[in-house]
Parts: sequence; C-alpha cells; structure tokens
Amino acid sequence: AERGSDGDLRILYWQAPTTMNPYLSGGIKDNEAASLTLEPLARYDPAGVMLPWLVDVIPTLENGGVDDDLTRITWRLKDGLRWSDGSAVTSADLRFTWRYCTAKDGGCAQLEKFADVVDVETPDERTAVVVFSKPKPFPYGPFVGPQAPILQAAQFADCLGTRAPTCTDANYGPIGTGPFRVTEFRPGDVVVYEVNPEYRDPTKPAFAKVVIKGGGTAVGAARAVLETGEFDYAWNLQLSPDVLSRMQARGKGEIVSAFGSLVERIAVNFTDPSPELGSARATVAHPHPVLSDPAVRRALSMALDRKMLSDIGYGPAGRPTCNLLPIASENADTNCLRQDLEGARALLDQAGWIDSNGDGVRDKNGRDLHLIFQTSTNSVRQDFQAVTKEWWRQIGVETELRNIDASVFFGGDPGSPDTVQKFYADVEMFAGAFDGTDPEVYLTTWTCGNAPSPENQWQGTNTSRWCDPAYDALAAKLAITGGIAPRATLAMAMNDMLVENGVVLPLVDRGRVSAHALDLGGTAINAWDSELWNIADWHRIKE
Amino acid sequence: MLNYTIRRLILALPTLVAISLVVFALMELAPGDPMAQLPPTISPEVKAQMRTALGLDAPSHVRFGKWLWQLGILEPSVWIDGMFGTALSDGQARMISWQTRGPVMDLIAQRLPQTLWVVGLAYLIGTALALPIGIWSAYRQYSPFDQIATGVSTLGFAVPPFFSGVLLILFFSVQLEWLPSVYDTTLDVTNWQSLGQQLKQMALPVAVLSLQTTAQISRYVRSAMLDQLGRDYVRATRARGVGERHLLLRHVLPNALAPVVSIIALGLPQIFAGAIVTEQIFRVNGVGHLLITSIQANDLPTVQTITVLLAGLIVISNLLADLIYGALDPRIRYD
Amino acid sequence: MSSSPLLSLRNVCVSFDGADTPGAVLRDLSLHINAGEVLCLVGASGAGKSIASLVALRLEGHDGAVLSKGQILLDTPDGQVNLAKMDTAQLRALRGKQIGLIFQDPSTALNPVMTVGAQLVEILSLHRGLSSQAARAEALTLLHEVQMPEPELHLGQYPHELSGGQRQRVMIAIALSGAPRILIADEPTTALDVRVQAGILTLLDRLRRERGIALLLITHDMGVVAQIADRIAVIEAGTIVEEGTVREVFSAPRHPETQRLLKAAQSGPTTRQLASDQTAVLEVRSLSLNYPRRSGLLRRVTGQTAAVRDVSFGIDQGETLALVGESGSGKSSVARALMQLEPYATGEVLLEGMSLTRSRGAALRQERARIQMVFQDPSDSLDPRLTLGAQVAAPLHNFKVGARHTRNARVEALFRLVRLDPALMQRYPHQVSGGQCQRVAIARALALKPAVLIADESVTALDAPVRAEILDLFARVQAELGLAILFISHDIGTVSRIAHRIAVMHRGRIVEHGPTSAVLAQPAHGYTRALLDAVVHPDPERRRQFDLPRKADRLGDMPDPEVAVQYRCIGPKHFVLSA
Amino acid sequence: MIRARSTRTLWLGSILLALIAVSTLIGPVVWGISADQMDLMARNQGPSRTHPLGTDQLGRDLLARVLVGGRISLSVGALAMLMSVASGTLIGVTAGMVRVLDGPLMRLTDLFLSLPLLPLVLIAITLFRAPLSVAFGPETGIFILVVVVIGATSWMPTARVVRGEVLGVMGRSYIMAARSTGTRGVTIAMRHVLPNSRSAIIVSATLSAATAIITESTLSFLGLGFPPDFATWGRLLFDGTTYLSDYPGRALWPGALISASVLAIVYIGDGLRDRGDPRSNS
Ligand SMILES: Nc1ncnc2c1ncn2[C@@H]1O[C@H](COP(=O)(O)OP(=O)(O)OP(=O)(O)O)[C@@H](O)[C@H]1O
Ligand SMILES: Nc1ncnc2c1ncn2[C@@H]1O[C@H](COP(=O)(O)OP(=O)(O)OP(=O)(O)O)[C@@H](O)[C@H]1O
Ligand SMILES: [Mg+2]
Ligand SMILES: [Mg+2]
Repeated sequence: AERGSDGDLRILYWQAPTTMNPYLSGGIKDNEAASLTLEPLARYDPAGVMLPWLVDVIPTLENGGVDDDLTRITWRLKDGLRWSDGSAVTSADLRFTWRYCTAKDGGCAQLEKFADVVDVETPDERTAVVVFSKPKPFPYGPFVGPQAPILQAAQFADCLGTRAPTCTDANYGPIGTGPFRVTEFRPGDVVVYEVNPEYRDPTKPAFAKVVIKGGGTAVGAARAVLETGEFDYAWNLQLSPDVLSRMQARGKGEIVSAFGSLVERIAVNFTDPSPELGSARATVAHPHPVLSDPAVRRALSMALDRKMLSDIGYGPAGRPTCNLLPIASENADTNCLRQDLEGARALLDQAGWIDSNGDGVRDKNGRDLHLIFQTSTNSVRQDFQAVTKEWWRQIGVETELRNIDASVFFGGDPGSPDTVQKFYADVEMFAGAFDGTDPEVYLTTWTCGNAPSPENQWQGTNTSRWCDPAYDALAAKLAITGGIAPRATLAMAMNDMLVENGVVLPLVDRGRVSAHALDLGGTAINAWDSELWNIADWHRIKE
Repeated sequence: MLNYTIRRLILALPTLVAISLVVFALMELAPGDPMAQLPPTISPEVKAQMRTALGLDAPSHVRFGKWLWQLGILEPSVWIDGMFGTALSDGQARMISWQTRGPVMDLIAQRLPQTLWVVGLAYLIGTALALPIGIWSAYRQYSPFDQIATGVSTLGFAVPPFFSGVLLILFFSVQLEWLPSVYDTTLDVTNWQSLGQQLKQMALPVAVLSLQTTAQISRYVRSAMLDQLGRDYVRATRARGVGERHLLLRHVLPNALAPVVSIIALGLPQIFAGAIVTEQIFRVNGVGHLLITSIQANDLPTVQTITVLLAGLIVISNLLADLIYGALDPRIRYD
Repeated sequence: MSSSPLLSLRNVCVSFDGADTPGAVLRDLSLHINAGEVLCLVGASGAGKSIASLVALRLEGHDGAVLSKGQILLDTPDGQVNLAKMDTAQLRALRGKQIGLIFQDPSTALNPVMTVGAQLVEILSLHRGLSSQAARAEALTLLHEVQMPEPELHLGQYPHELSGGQRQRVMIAIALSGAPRILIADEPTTALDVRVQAGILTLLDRLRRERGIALLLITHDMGVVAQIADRIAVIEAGTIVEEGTVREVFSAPRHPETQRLLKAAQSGPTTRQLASDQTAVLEVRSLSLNYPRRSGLLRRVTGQTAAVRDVSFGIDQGETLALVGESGSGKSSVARALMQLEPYATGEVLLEGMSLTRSRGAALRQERARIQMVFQDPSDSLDPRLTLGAQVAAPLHNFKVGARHTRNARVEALFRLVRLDPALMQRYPHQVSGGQCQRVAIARALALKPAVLIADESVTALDAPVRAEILDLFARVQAELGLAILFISHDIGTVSRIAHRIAVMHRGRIVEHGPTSAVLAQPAHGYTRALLDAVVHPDPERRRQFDLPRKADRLGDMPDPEVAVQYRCIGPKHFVLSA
Repeated sequence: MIRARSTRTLWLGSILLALIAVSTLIGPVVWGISADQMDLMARNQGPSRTHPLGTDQLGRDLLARVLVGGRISLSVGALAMLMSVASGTLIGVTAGMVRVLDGPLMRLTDLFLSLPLLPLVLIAITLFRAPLSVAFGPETGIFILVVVVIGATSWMPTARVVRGEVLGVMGRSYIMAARSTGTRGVTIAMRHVLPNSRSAIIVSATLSAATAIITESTLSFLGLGFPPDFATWGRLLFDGTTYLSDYPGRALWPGALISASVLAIVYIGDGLRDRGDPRSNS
C-alpha cells in the first residue's frame, strides 16, 4: 500500500488518554496512545514473543548481547533511524531516557523498569550498553515494551526532575519514531495524529490521519463501532457477552480478544484480621483461626464455578483459570474448573468443620465458618461476590460482603483501614498482572519479606502474608537463573505452590476485548503490548 | 441603579472567597489518592515518589495559599500574557492537573467551547421555547394546549437525562442512523458542510438538555404569568380597550418576566452541572466531563478549580439576575 | 340631558357558577345613566356594585363571572349597540373610547413596571392614533387637567413613586385619554384621605361640567353621594331596590336598605360629656419615635425619619381620646409605641402609674395584658386558620387565665359582650362578615380585661351601617367596663361621634387637642380647619366647594423641628401648637 | 372550575403515588421471590410467567428488584425531602421572624445557592462514603450519606420561599395582635406562622422530594450512589441502560417508575399550588 492512502482512522478509547508521556502516567490508555509515536527498542507480539523493534536483533546471552555475568546488555540501534523532526536517533537519547526516568523527584511512573541500572554507556552513536549493579537474568526492563519507550533528548532536555510536569508541550506532543506524530492533543478528550514523514518504512502507514477519541462508557464505545459504525476501533469493551454478540450481529464490526497475564483472583488472609487484636491485627504474629486450615482453603476453591463466573462477568474477555501465570502447564491443576460442592462439603466434614448447632453454618472449636469478603466497588465484582456468597453458603460457609471505593481500596493510604494491603478481612478479590512476559518481580510478591505490616507502613505486596521458606528459596533461585526455558520451569513451580496451597484462588484469566470495523485490516490485538503496536500495518480493506 | 449595582458587586466578592475556602476545605478531607488509578504493576514506592513529585505532600494551608495565588493572580496574568504578549507570569509554576500533568486552566480553556456550544445553545433554545409555551399556557389556562404543555413539561422534569439521552441515541443513531452519537470536538466550522456536521452532532445533546430547560422554565413562566393575569392592572388595561396581544406582551410579560429572569439566570450554572451527565453520554467532553473524570481520578487541583469557577459563574449569574430584575422592576432598586 | 339614556343595563344577571339563580350576584339588575349626569350606585359591601360596574364594560370574565342574561345598551354615535352580544374585538373598540373605568385602588390598577408617561402615551396613541411626540404633549395636557402638580416630573415616574391621590389622578387621566362619554368610577376615594378625597371629588365634578361626561360613581359613602350625585340607585343583593334624584331619596327614602344606609351616615356627633377628675389611666410624656433612613452603598443608616415628635397626652378612665390626622402623620407609630411593639427614642409611657418604657420580657408581657389593641383591617387581624373561638381564647391561654374548662364559658361571655352569637365560635374568619370579624377582634382585645384599648383605624374598612354599629359597640363596652380608649382615625367626621376629646396629629406632632365639641366648633390650628373643611356631609343641601388641597406645610403654623413644642391654651382643656 | 381541576390533579397524583408506595411496601412481601435470590440457569431472561419482568445478569427476578428498589428510592426521596424541608423551614422561619438573624441566614442561603451542587454532592459522596460504610455498614452508610447529602444541599429554595411567606405573614396584623396579647415567639411560630405558610412549605416539599428521587438516580448513573449490588431504581436504570436494546424492560421499568413517581409528586404539588389559598376548600 501507499503511505497515507487510506484516509482517516477513528479509534475510540472510552477512558481518554490524559498525557502522551508514559513516564508520567503509567496508565494503559496513556501508554497506548503514546505508542503511536514513541517506540521501545523491543516489544512483544500477540503471542508474548519479544520482537526487535528499533534494533535488528534482541541481545541475548547466546548472541553475546548480554554479558556472562548478567550485568550488562548491549543494544545496537537500526541504521538510519530518525525522529519525526528529522534528527537522528542516537544512543545519547537512550542514555537521556534513563536519566530522565531516574532523575530525583521526577515522579517517573516506570522507575521499576530501570531498577538497578547504574549507567547507560554510549560507546558510539548507535550502541548503548545498559549496566546493572547486580546480575540481571532478565535484562529486558529498560527500553522494552510500551511503558519504556525512548524519548528524544533534545525535546526533554529541560524537563528533568521537578521540571518534568511543567514541560507541557513535550508531554502532550512527544517527538517519536513511530508511524504517526501528534498534531493535536486535548487531554482527556482527543488525540489527533498525522503520518510521521520520517517513518522508516516508506510504504507505511496506510492511514493518513488517526483520531483517538475518549470519553463515555464501554457500551457507548461498543455501540459506536458495532452499531452506528462511527468509529473503526474501540478499546476495552468489558461488557456482558450477550450484549456484545447482539451488537456484533448488526454486521458492522467484529469483536476481538486477547489474553495476557491479568488474573482476577481471591486472596486468602493468613493472618487474623479481628479487631480485638488491636495493633497486632492482621500481622503474622496471629495466624488466621480458620483460613490457616488448608482444607478450608481448598473447599472454598472447590465450591467455585469459575466457568460461570467468567461467563457472568467477562464473556469472551474471560476464561476460567486455576493458575496465576498464563503459561499452560501439563501438571497444573485444572480440576478446579469443575465446581465440586459435594467434594467441598466432604472435605470440610473430614477436617472437622461441621454444623454442630444447626444454623446452617459449619463450626469447629466454637468458631463459625464466617468470612468477610471484601473487594472494590465495581458491578462485575459485586456480581462475583453475590454468586460466591451463594455457593459458599451451600457448603456451609457464611459470607459477609463488603465493597470499598476503588480509589480507597487500591489507594494504599497507610491511614485507611480499607486498603488491599491492610486486608482487614478474611478474603479479598482483585486482579493482578505483570509487565511484559517475565514474571520474576510478580512472583516475588509472595515472599515472606514482602508481607505488609505496621513496620513497613503496610507497603508490601504479599497481602496474604503467606510465608513459606521453600517458596522464598525458589524465588532466590529464579533471581539468578538465566535463559528463557529454565526460568519458565521455575516460575511454573512457584505458581503451582501458590495455587495448591490456596494462597490465592485464581478465578478468571481476564483478556482484552476490543472491536474493529469489518473494513479495518491488519489489527492484531495484543495483551502483552499496546493494542496499537502494529498500527503501521493497519489498513482499509477495499471490497 | 448604579449604587444598587455596586452594592451587589461588593457583596459578591466575599461570597466567592468563602466559596473557594469551602470547596478547598471539603476536598482536602478527601480520602482518595490520585495514584490509585495507576495499574497495579506500578509499585507503591514508585507511586509514593510520583506523589511527592506532584507536591501532594505539602501541608494543606500552604497548598491553599498557593492555589489561591495561582487562581487569582497567576492565571489571570498568564491570560494577559497570552493576549498582549507581556511576560508577567514568566517562570512561575502554574496550577498543574495531577492527572494530565498539564496546566489546569489550559484544560478548562480547551473544554469550554464545546460546553458553551452545547449547553449555551440548549439553554437558548430551551428558554426560547419555554417563553411562548409558558405564556400561552397561562393565557389559556386549562385549555388542551395548556394540558399538553403542562404534561410534557412535567415529563421533561421527571425523565432523567441519562435515560432520555440513551433513548434518543438508540432511536436516532442506532435505528435511523441519522445523527451521530459521538461528539467530535476537533470539528472546525469553516464552511456550510462542517456547519451542517456541527449542527448534526449537537442535535441530540441539545435536544436532551433543552427538553429539561424548557420543562422547568415554562413552568415558572406559566405560574408567573398566571399570577400577573389575576392582577387588577390587567383588568384595568383591558378596560382601556388595549388589545390582548399588546396586553400580554407589553404589560403582563414584563411584569411576569422579572421573577423569571432570575430563575433563568440562576438555572444556567446548574445546567452546566447538569450537563455532566449529558456530556458523558454523548462524549461532548466539555467541562462537565472534565469534572467527573477528575473526580474519579482524584485530580484535586482540577476539581477545585472547576468547582470554584462554577461557583463564580453562579455568583455572576446571580448578580446579573439581580441587575436585570432591578432593570425590569423599578420597585426593586430601592429595596 | 338627552331623552334616551347613554348607557342602560336591562335585566342583567351575573353569576359565578354560570347558573341563573340562586348563586347569582346580579339579579335582574336594571340601571341607566343619561348624558352629563352623575349617578351614584350605593349599597352595602358585597351588594354587587363592583360587578355591576365591570359588567357594563363586559369585564366580568376576569374573575370568572358569567353574564347569563340581560342587555347592556350603549348609545354610540353610530346608533345603539348591545354590549351583551358583542365579541372581544368589538368590545375593545368601545372600551376606553366610549366608557372609561376608574378602580377603587389606584395602586394595583396601574402597571407597576411602566412609567406613568408610558402608560398614558400608549393609550393616547391607541385611541387617538397620535405620534409619540404628540401623545406626550397630550399626556401633559391631561395631567394638567387632572391637576397634577409638576406633570413633567411625574411623566417619568413609576406608579410606586406617587402618592395615592396622585395615582388616582393618573388613573383618571388615563380614563380620560380616550375621551369617553361615560366615566365609571368604582369607589375612587375609599382608599384615600379625606383631604385627598375632597380634591378628587372636585375634580370629577369639574370634568363632568366641563366635558359633559356622564359619571357612574360607585360608593358606600352617603357623604360622597350627597356631595356629588344627581341621581342615586341603591343596590341590595344584586338588584336595584330604589332609584331617584338625590334630593328625593335623601329626603324621603322608601326602601329599608336606603333608610339603613342613610341613618348610619346621618347620625350626627354625639357630644359626650367628659367625666371630670378621673385619674389618667394612660399617660404619654414627650414621646418621639424615629425610623432609621438608609442610603449609600452599603445601606447604612444615614439618618432618621421623625415619625413621632414630642407627643404627650393622657387618657382617663372611661374616656375616649381620638387621634386624627392624615395618612403618614404618625398615628399608628404612636399606637405601636404605646403597645411597646416599636422602640421609641425618647419619652415615657405610664400605664396606671407604672412605666412601661423600661419593662422587658416577662414583666412587659404581664403589663401588656392591661393595654390592648384593635387593628384596622378586621380580616387581616384574625388568623385565617384559627376558629374565632380559638382566637378569642388565645390571650386567655397565654396568661393561663382560669381553668381550661372554664375558658370556654369566658369566651362565650366575651362573644355575648360584643353581641355575637356564640355559635360563631366554631367558624373561621372567612366565614363571617367584616363587621363580625371586627367584633371578634374587639372581643379578643377585651379578653384580658385591659384598662386601655387602642383602636387603630378600626372602622375605616367597614361600610357605613357596620361602622356605626361598631362605634356603638365601643361606646357600650366602654360604659360597661370603664375602659380608656385611644381611637385612631383619619376621618374627623367618624371620631366626632365617639370621642370625648380629639387630638389632631400632623407630621408627627399633635397640633391641637381639646374636647370634641370645642375642636369641632372652634378649630384653632390651620390643619384642623383643613381637615374639617374636607369632610363631606351626607346631606345634599350642604354641598361644598373644594379647592385643591394646598401643600401640607402651609397648613397652619409648624414650629421649627429643633425647637421644643409649646402649646397655647385657648379654651377649657383646649390647646393648640404655637409657633 | 380552577378548584375542580386542581382537585383532579391532586387526586391523580395522590392515587398514583399511593399506588406506587403501597406496591413497593407490600409488594415484596406478596411477591414470593426475593430480590437477592439468584438463578444462574435463568440469567438475562425476558418476561415470562415466573418472572413477569424478566431476570438480570445473575438471574435475579426483576420485578422483585424493582419493588425492593422502590422502597429505597422512595425513602431516599421522603427522607431527603423531610430533611431539606425541615432545615429549610427552620431557617426560613427564623430568618423571617428574627430580624437580626435575617441577614446572616439569608447570606448563608445565598452562599449555599452559589455552591455548584452536583459536583459538591459527588465530592461529598466520594469523601464520606468510606467512613460511613465502616460506621453503619455499606448499605445503611450509603443510604445515610445519600439522604444527608441530598437533604443538606437542597434546603435553600425552601428556606427562601418560606422566609418570603413568613415575612408576609409577619406583616399581617394578627401577628401584631398575637404579640400584643402576650403570645410568646415560639407560640407565634407554631400557632400562626407555620400554619399560615403551610401551603408554600408543602409545595416546596413536593418539589424537593421529586428532585431527591432524580438526584439519587443521577448519582447512581455516575457510579457514585448506592453500591452495585444494592437495588434502587436509579441503580437498576443505570444497569439497565446497557441492555436497553436487548431487554428494554430492564431500563424501562425502573425508568418509568422514577418518572411516574416524580410525575405524581409534581402533580400533587401543582394541585396544592393551584388550590392556592386553602381558605377556599371549605
Ligand atoms: N371571584 C369571585 N368569586 C365568587 N364570588 C365573588 C367573586 N368576586 C365577588 N364575588 C361575590 O360577588 C358579590 C358582589 O361582589 P362585588 O365585588 O360586586 O361587591 P361590592 O358591592 O363591590 O362590595 P364592596 O363594597 O365590598 O366592594 C359578593 O357577594 C361577592 O362575595
Ligand atoms: N417601619 C417603618 N420604617 C420606616 N418608616 C416608617 C415605618 N413605619 C412608618 N414609617 C413612616 O413614619 C411615618 C408615620 O407613619 P404611621 O404609620 O405612624 O402613619 P399613620 O398616621 O398611621 O398613617 P396611616 O393613616 O396611613 O396609617 C410615615 O411617614 C411613614 O412613612
Ligand atoms: Mg367593590
Ligand atoms: Mg396607620
């Protein structure tokens, strides 16, 4: 196709982008909007495989791009790369990007990506060497994926540290290497792009202009693509399956979905949240009187019909899962997909939890099987809560539901009693995922040292406060193992440990659902990267 | 009259300051966190650093002082700079939205045109329809016209806009495919064709909003007219042989209008607030939409600023209403 | 006078429910008026006078009344027409041009948001097709004709900026602007002062003479009738019960209603003997009362309006003192100060020798029981939502007088005292007549057995026969209970019937006070004389020639406001303000 | 004629409102299915014999939910109205009767009138939702919050109207008469002022009840009202709009009920207003 020959592309993001600088936001909507202009060195394809993007090859141990001591990785830029203003892309830009994100008080949202980076060396114009302070078996944090693209040093030179938010022009219209460049940006409303004249492939992109419109609701977005045909692409349509399928039946568009690492799960509290404990409440000093019993955790899991949950809440955008990690494993527990109320009851009976006073609630040692189940306020989660409560009731467990405003629940304010981290409840539901394809950081979540506690101002991520030295040992091993395959095996083992011990009860593997017009070609929805990652290839299908 | 005007103006100032204080204090109590919306993959430490970078950690009285200064002095001077090319505000930190990391005032300036287009037009149309309907309903009280008009206006009051809006979309956008359901804020009206487009995309939101406006104002007009029609001077004017049309428009209407004008003026800011819903439905992405997304994102500077600006608007409309009232009814000026 | 009447109503029936009788307010009413004559339509309140005047112009529909039967014949230059059969457009051509209408209350009958000039110009261009320039000039001429002082100034003013008399003149000017041959005036002077009334009557009389206009004047005041009427028609319950020339009717009234109206009006002053050497129950010493005047940007108090200046008087037990003066002279302010309902600047009020002035709170509440007040508007002074019995019982409740069950008996006794059927105790104010309302108000004031009763314009709103009854009631109650009464009125004619002494108030001062007979016979102060001059007598033989009231300040001698007042004694207990 | 018409509107409104109120009150008792009872096999069903209005995404009976939801919506309307009318009346009467307080109270009213209410309501709800849910439980907490927030931001028109009315009443001579017969201030307020301002109070009460019901549903629409699992008309309508084209009943029923209640209440208000001076009802 010829560059710019297919006219306008209209995309609807009902959560509107609010900035075009991923380093200042970290929100998915912002990263994706920025991904049309800002590009990383490497990114992932829909299968989760890393693709060289602004480089010709991915540096690895095997090809010598990664040093044997795992502390240095050497990237070599493609030849002839130019910014959209015509200047050349150099390794200095890479170095600058690292300095930009790590500058003091800059409020960089992607700081994690540059963790342990001590220097970015620039031996020549096209070569950059990222130096880590310690061995990095997975060195693909910096400059990989839509969260850590390359900024132009010239444009952001005056925007380091506290000055970062004041560079409005740069933040709203970053100069990039991508197929498009920003012509107009209205935060929270609309972004308008035109073709980047300096784009490296002279035949792409096919569209001359892109508009990303924001605002409204998911239903409205779906309607605009599937029913009225006003838009070509709509993002993140978390809607009930029958609504979507009926809209699709109008024949204007198609629904697509992809699965990543986002898993909706119920986390189990291993510490006693009862208020009587005062300041020792929900700390490892007091194991949970009920949930410390593995049989209970297992029975709770068996009573769930994950397939039903997925259908109710996510439709095509969900699939029931028994695992935290998306990698399919032969020996992973898939039995959980079948609801087994009988089995759950039997298990509880065996463990001595019986309904001794006939009130329909099992008890043991004078302690009722009564659980407080909290989550954020969100209609799907409340539906899940309601259904779960019903199933658990059927096995003799009484559940009290609580929902908390999302900004409080996820806010992490140490002063609030209602945060995910404090977990002043028995079970809680939320979703978690990891960036990119490597789960190392994600899996270290469940190590003993990561448990939130009064000592660390409740800042840990191991909200279950589960602690198993064996798991910690595996985590330590993962941290020094190189190579994709060995790492995957280790990760799977850790996943199984978490699931079999009932630390978390994974429910639904949540995918992304989007819709595109029937005459829009080339889209490849991607859960590991920006959905717009290959927008240079998108085109209008002509009949 | 001049005295009266100045007196009203003097009273308006303290009101504004009091309102800003109330608004600021209220938001300060907010438990939410602007970082809560970030994906869970961003660690708490990073979030804490981002928070510091935004200056959220400063004590609230410091932030209030800064905010007041930015709102009252810095932003006007930025505006003057923009108009006259002066450099009053150079190098000073403007009020930054936590969510977009851009100056709040620029955001609002970006959002105003579409809000004004839609809300303003809806209000104009609504009022323009309400006046004749209210007048005729009152003049022919309990006639079929009055019955229908009262019924429809009650319905317009009783059907919430988020319901009527969706109904209209289903009918006009999905079924008939006549009108767009999404408002394009980047559309520049340059020629007849784009004007047509603009009119088309405004049709539905304006219809929803003006239905509400018409409903409310026509009720007020009707009852004010009824009140006046029962007065002695109406009969006295008839006794002089004045025609009914003339009587209605020259005598009764100015009298009835005095109280209605203040309701019309006071309703305008409330319509702005009410437009939040309509803007959400039709993706007009105006000031109302900005407000609601900012509330959801805990973007305090934006929320506070919009709220105070709305309050300012209310105070100004109040003032205008009083002045028009005074102009229409000579008895008012002397308290 | 031409032989065929200019306007005649024949067998007119009007009702509010559309049916003929019995709900009809006008029943077979027939009436005619000839060119150039003054016909007075008189009758008790509610007799249907206003409806009759409205139906003559077919304006009855405004209130929802329906003309169900009858003819309204108007003699126009193009022959006789029947208004009963005309449509709105045809009527509109007649209204204002053939018949002009003047309403009772000039303050509500003018459009409040249009200047006087605009209202005049509008009508002039409507009826005479004048250009706005010419209309303006004509408006000035008209205002001159109705004797408005400074017409140029008033053209640009709004109705609320004019006094009641001026507004009524504007109304007349507007009514004249279509050059009608008939003018209907519905109680044009009832809302006005005697002196202003005199001016308006003179004006109407002159217009009739100069322009040859026929005047239909509606009133319940026989004095006005005697002053101006050629013929008189008496209406009762919607029908004309008697008709004739004013002399015939006044000298030999045939119908009982006529007799009743005349008798009430004609009962002359009953010179009441002063009870000598009584102790003063109420004493007022040097009372001054100011209202703050606000101006400037912040409506700060920038000055004072002296409503009452250095007023002193006393009332003895069993005595009635009348306080008379024109509107705004400060009479009500005195009453409110006495009741301690309004703070006053200086002076002292002594009730039975005790000073009320410094009483506060509970003590004041106790002492207030000894001084009670009856207000001007009977319907307004009763709470529309309480039964009459409850209203009279309220003071008893407040002071816990007697036991609960005996209170009912006391209320009954009070009702009997004011000659009301105790059966009315269960009724609400709107279910009884104005006169009955006023009796209830008096009963309530008497409930606590006060020593002093203040009656502020207590009979002004009532029609003549009722007024006479209430005055009698006051006299009787006073005799029975030995009350001291302060009787406030702007009508010196009314008070002369009840008062032992009269105090004349003008611009906040008492300008003259003395025994009723002395003041009436030898008025010493110019202002007293002016008031007396303006009184119209219910006797066609005693018509008087009025002048336009002069500027108030030139009436008699008014001392410098700063100088302490001094009175000259010009007869036994008869004092007049000296300059 | 006027009275006949206003009586008819009044009756129409009262009957409609009574019908709705009674059915929400005893409806859930009579209608056997509980609003929370799930039937996961019968999700998203259209109207049927067992479920006359169909079911929702969890197979809960819509009729039961609409009936139960009405209780909440109507009680929000009623309580918020009570609160706003009570405070509005108190402030209006005080301002009208106590001269020194008139200025300050009316300034306060003006200040509240100048606050942009919907945003503030939204903010207040985000603010206090969490603490109140903790204190009273999520449902009661939000209920209290919604009622208080709506009530606290809607008393100003009532206060103004009542003050105007009270000033009018205070100018009547029967008040002067009451004072001079030694009636205490509070007694005057209770015996004379309140009864005589009654119709103004009632009319503004109907208006604020109607507005409260709409405000509640708007809050739900903006996702800031009651929690998602809590059936109120506003919430049901909000949830239902998603399915408007598939199962229109899910939005239309709660929507129609909101509109009908508001309509009924407005009719009652209109009827009372047209009737005007209640002296005429004898
Ligand atoms: N709007 C109305 N509805 C019903 N009855 C009315 C109405 N207006 C007047 N009436 C009745 O019609 C009768 C005549 O009223 P009208 O006003 O003509 O009396 P009037 O003789 O002018 O009395 P006044 O001297 O008090 O002015 C009265 O009995 C009155 O109660
Ligand atoms: N509340 C008030 N505030 C300011 N000025 C007042 C007030 N009440 C009365 N006045 C003024 O005080 C003067 C005396 O008024 P007052 O009511 O005592 O007169 P009045 O003789 O009773 O008149 P009327 O016959 O009209 O009742 C008038 O000039 C009036 O305008
Ligand atoms: Mg009359
Ligand atoms: Mg007076």
